[in-house]
Amino acid sequence: MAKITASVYTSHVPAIGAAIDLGKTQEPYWQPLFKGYEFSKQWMKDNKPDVIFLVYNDHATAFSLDMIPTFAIGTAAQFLPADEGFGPRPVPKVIGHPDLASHIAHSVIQQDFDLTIVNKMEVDHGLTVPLSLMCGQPDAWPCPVIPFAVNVVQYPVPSGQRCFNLGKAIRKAVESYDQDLKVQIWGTGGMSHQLQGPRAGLINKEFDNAFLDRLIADPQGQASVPHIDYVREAGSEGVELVMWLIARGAMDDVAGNAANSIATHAGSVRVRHRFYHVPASNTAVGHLILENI
Amino acid sequence: MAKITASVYTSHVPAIGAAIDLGKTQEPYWQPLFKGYEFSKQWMKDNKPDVIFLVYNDHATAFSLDMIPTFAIGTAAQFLPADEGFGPRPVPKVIGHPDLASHIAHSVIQQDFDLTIVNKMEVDHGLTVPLSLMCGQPDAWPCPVIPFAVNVVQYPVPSGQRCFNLGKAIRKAVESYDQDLKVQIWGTGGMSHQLQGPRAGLINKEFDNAFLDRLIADPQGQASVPHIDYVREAGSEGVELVMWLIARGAMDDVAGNAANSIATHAGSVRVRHRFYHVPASNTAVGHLILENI
Amino acid sequence: MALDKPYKDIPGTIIFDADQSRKGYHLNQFCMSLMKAENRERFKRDQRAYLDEWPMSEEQKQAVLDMDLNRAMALGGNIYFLAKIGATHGKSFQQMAGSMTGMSEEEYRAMMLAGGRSIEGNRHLGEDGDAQPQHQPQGQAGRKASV
Amino acid sequence: MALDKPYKDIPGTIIFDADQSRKGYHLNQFCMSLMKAENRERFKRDQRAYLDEWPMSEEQKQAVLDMDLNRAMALGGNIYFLAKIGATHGKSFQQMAGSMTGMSEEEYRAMMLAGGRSIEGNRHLGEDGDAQPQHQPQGQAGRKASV
Ligand SMILES: [Fe+3]
Ligand SMILES: [Fe+3]
Repeated sequence: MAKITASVYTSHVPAIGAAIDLGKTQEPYWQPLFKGYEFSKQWMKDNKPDVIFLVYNDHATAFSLDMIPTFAIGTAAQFLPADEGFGPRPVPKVIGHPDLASHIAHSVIQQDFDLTIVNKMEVDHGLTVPLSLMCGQPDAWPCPVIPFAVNVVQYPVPSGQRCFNLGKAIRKAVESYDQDLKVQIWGTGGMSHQLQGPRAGLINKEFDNAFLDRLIADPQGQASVPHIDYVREAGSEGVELVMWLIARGAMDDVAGNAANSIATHAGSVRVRHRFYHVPASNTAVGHLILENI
Repeated sequence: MAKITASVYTSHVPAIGAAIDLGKTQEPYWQPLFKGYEFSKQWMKDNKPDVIFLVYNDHATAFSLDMIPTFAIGTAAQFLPADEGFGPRPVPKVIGHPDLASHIAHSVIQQDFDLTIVNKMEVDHGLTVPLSLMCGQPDAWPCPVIPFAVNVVQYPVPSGQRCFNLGKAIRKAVESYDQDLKVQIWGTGGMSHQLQGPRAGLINKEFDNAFLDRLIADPQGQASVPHIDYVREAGSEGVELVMWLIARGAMDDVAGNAANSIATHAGSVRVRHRFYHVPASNTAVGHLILENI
Repeated sequence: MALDKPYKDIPGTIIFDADQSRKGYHLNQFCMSLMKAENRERFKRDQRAYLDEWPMSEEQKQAVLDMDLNRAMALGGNIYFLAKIGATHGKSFQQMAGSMTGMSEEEYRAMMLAGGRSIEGNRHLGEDGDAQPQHQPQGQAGRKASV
Repeated sequence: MALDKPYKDIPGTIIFDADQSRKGYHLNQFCMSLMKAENRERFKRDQRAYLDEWPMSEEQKQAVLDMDLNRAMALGGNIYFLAKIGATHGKSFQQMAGSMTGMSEEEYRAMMLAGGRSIEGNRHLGEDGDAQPQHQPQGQAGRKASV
């Protein structure tokens, strides 16, 4: 039986990818940020998963305005890093896990989540920057990755509650897979940032840290926070944080099926790492590692 | 306020489109079928809607295996008839209703249906054959049409219950639109047919007629029928019938919000027309017109 | 996959699920290419050369060349995709569906006009209906085969 | 549209919803085309000629030529799409975001290093924060403008 062993949460700022690719990680601007991920890189080596289920959003890369899926699961054998305007990032291609991905799609659609199944797509910084932060610059990523893209570009985006319930459905799907696989689920994006308009550059440390506290201790409560609070308090792009709730909903202490929004404590979760830093380019960077115990 | 005035249900067999386009409707093979739609064409003239919300499935036309959306709503200004291998059907282009379509997408996504928004697509016989059956061969279709495509090509397809609840959500969305529009919702596809394998040609009149009876009188009961019953009893392609439940869920006698699966009688519905005929090519043809009263 | 596939016990039917889809990806995408008139022309001019542009298995290519739709389905084809090959050859959906039963075109058409294939005996594998494996091929072909 | 747009009262922000998306469709699809290196070259060689290939409004084209991102956003642009224009000109996301505030690159970078823009006064229209309409443009530009 496959099992979700841990969840990882991290911002996925494009400038972080550029800093890594251009060898700037030891510059004074970047050094404090990368220091926050040193633990994480070691932890990844010590806790190598068999598959990473990576929740992110596409930033007008694979999906233009021609088709905007609310939730899209990548079932292809591989996914190439996209050219976002500066040429593709010099990182390994992403190897998928078509069999597990199809299994999850099958199960989650039958749990009333209306996924779009994607057999061909390129992946942008939303997916590759978290891999770089957690794995450094290897010749190949340590394991297969299932990309799961959430629409947070065109409003309305799925609600926090919908995302949290989806996490529960994904957990159920993973646990019904008959191979013994250690699966990590990652939630990426955020934290507070606004990339546009006269309010660009907004950072709200209080909001971000309260979000981290509550994501750990009261995820159901955090799931009920409406979008408008994210946009108002954490910036127009801060709404990416709803994606963290998908990963959180898949953890052991959150039980009940997807249709049931009441969380009861069925297992417990340990905080292995927590980090927060301002700024990376326009963005506050947050990072958490939670393990099922 | 916009309002759903009626729902129309019909099979969408490609050979029917060919019979119309090639002027064969009075041939002995086709004549009994088209006779069944004479009432309907007059009814369309007498009850011209402002917009048709047309639920159908794409048959490997707009959506290849690269992207398979469970539910896709067309928000474009127009949709061209596709070339399905014989050249495009000689029918008018389909004019969309981007404003109402976007409104419905906005509302329905916030009711926890994970739609894919599509701004560019061609439409196949699944959408154009029902228009031809109901409207004949005009120079332009009588009103704008919002295409709503359901995946019934790659299993798993959405359940009957999911479709029925989606219909309720669409009704709620339509009723929150601030222009006075008469909206018809059409459910298409089916009835019993199997297009492949040694079981090709399956027709199950008992199943089809029981489906029609129950769709009228006990739609909630019909919604709870699992896929496997459709596939087993009505053929591998008979599963298209789940799309009729979307239209049925949007009618006045089905109340309650989308999350609530218990139907209570809030209004009533009149059967204006019912027709059943075998065969059209490989398929049993069913047709219903229900009005809200 | 530990998920139920309750449709596995229906005779004479292949359900196009994620496993079939994976197997048939290139075969089906080849079929999609036939939605363009110029591709249909190129395919008809030299089927083998056109097929060789696609990373399909040799078995899949042969099934297309033979227009053996049952075989193409078993190799991951989906009927809505395969229908584009039929359209390219000017075949109707009825001709294509009929070809999978072993019946002649006339036999299949007559069955449909008489109300179609009965569900009786064709719900579950192991019954005795005409779609069961032990009764293939059907029609004149079957009668010949059993002689 | 009778749906709530509760985000309308947030200062200095445009939320990319279906209405904006419709307005900006061609502008944003033009931006997508810049994901190909050869298109970036063609665009840089003759911006006007490249823009004229797209059914965009003259205002939208002018906003692109001027790199006036606030204007482009008001005309339906989405920041993730518009970012491809910035990338084509070799601009970072920080440079693009900063350009919408009126601050110089150095001013904006200094604000971010000091912890970013404060939320205080910037939650609702009508408060007195630095993102409110009455305080635009910000930075040196604003001080010059008010002289
Ligand atoms: Fe992002
Ligand atoms: Fe169909």
